[in-house]
Amino acid sequence: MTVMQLIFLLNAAVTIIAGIMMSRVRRLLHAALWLVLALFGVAVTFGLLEASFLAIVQVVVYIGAIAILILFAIMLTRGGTDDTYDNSKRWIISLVVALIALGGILLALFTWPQGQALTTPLTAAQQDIGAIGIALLDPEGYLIPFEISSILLLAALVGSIYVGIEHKGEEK
Amino acid sequence: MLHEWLYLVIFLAISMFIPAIAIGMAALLSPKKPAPIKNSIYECGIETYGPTKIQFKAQYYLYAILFLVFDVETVFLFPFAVAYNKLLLFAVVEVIIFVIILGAGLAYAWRRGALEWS
Amino acid sequence: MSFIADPVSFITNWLNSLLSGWGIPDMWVQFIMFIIGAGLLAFGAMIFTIGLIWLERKLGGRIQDRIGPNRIGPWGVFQPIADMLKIFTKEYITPIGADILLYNLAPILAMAAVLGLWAVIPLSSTAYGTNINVGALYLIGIGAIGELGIILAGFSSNNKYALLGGYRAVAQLLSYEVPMAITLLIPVMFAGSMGLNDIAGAQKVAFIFQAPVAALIFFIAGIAENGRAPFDLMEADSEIVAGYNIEYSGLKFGMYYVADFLHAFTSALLFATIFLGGWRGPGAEQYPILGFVYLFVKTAVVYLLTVTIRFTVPRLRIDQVMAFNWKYLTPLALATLLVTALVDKIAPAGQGLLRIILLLVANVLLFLLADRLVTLYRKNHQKLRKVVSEFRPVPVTIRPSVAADEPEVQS
Amino acid sequence: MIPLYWFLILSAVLFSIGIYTVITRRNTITILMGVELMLNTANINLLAFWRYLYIDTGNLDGVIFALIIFVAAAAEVAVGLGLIISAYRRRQSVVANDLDALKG
Repeated sequence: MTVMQLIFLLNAAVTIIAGIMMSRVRRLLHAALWLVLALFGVAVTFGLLEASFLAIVQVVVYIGAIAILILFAIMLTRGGTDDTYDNSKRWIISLVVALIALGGILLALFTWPQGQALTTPLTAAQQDIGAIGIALLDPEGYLIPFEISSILLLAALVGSIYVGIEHKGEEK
Repeated sequence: MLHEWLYLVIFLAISMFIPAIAIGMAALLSPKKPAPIKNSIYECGIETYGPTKIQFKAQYYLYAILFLVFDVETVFLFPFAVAYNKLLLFAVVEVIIFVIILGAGLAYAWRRGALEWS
Repeated sequence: MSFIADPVSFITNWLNSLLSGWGIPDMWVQFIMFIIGAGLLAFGAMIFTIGLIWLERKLGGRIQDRIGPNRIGPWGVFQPIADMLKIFTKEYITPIGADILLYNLAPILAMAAVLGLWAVIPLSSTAYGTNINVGALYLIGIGAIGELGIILAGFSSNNKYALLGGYRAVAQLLSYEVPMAITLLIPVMFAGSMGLNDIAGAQKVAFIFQAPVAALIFFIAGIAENGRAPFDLMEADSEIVAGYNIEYSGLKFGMYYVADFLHAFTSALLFATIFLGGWRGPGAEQYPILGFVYLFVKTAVVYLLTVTIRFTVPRLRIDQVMAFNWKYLTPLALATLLVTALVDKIAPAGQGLLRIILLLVANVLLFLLADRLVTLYRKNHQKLRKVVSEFRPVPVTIRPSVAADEPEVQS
Repeated sequence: MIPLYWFLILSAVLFSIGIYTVITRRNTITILMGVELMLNTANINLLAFWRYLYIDTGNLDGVIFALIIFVAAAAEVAVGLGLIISAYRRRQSVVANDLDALKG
């Protein structure tokens, strides 16, 4: 077992535990913070994949913006909306569904020969972030997704402001 | 590459460790005499009243949304900035279109009064 | 490499050979070196803050026509040390109903977010933590951790003023991160890399001459990120008592205090690195020790400027702060980015003088245009301005009402 | 070195946790959090496949797809939370079971 594998296993354990805590913990605020930890674990996983740009983007966008937005929303809805999940058999059903999904994916995974693939460390050229920029702005590359993502962001901005702003005359 | 990340992780760990150690040491040195009045919540010298989790304006939330959108936009522009010296004028025009589309969002927010702190 | 020219590399090499000589495997040598380097840098930054606190208090005193600390030691230089000793022995008061774990985690996160910035700042051409290829984004990402520290402090203290202060602080920090990130794009564009050492190294001519508007926006946003006057309404005593850290005592409060002072200096350091050329200067490449001197002088100038601003400018209202960011700084930053990208692409290639003059002219024109637009905007909103600035006689009430003393909770 | 399937197993486990969260929780905000986690696992997969199978082709599909997923996630959170807050303002609840205005 190499150091890399050890780091991966540690990180995976932290991420999975954070995810489980997120799904089980009752106080909404704590659930959001466990989500932050899980997202950080995913960022470290990106780092282990040597996708440095995406690792830092994960921190900037998910932890810096999305998690903060979720925390704001939790407090805006008074935070008193802590989740007490049903005492019914619902959680058992969900567990079964989740385990079936997991089993299916794992089954598919282990019967797939390329899963054993290994790789070599990246060269400097392969880590160049400029390559992403060139590809994004290349008309034969990803120019259309690039511009469409801006339109998607515009739509999200307009939509959420329209929904989120307090309209005059609306009942409290 | 991974060495740089390792350094960052170590640095962050240490920069969390040092304050934690300092706080822990101070906990050993400092007196511990809790009392109900001393530990009660500060409220301008009067007894605390009402729930702590008061309702806030949606304004904070609107700013957070604006931030989210512009954050993602900036993230998209960073690869462009790194590759800038290798790009042609055409790419700059594309970026201008990209930014103007989002600028329209800011203009909309302005017109709707989402930027007003009322 | 001689010791005097480049002490950092010299000591690093010496330690490296020493550890290798003891028969430690190379990988572990590097690991130990990382820990030593990071520990020294982080610890040094924290100790350095003690000096900063004295300097700022003394300067603040002089600016405000006071003496400032003068009791302990010559000119009161040991005052912060005495304060530190005192705060070490102060009792921790944990408010009832606080969320213990988060309550204790918050100051650590706030401190770590400031110290973490030092990992990527190049102190000289050879002495830098790491020249990671996403350095500029790392600066933004680490800011997120600081916001988390503030929001946790607000949420876990079980106090409405803390919650309000946390909200305000985070709203302000989030808002000012936008123009900051956008203006960071411009140095990255010129340097063609996000590594801060590459950015510093690329400045044959300091970037402030090529992008003065961007530098100005970055400077203002830096002050706002720091939460200092005139943007210090996150700790406005008269409105929300003391902000998110109201329920903290002892060294836990001290952490916020130290983080605040250190952040002010770190902002100046970042500005000097990104826009003033960092360690660059005559002879800095051959003798890296000169890089320290250049960087320190540049940083000191910027830092003293922020301190002067802090002690001379009155506090803005929260609506003014937000409007200034979203209606002025952000559009201006976007326009600067686009104009700079366009002009730089049209201008003849190379680091020629013509290119710099073109960029400078474009920036000045842009700034004048922005100024003109603001004037027009204010003319259109003349009525509003009149109401705000007009002298209004205060009606004298005979019996002062008791309710007027109560602070406004809804904000 | 780490084999590819380690990453895929991690993402599968996280994905199941996301599904579990979405089904058990009744609070809409937590449901959204579960969805975010699931989107993240998609990103892990995309990057892992790109890193292990397509790195030598010089093809950046994986990275760009992941970036677009970031945009989608950001848009989803912005609009989703906006709707939740709007619903909360009208009905004083964010629990999914209570938001049944469309029920016949």
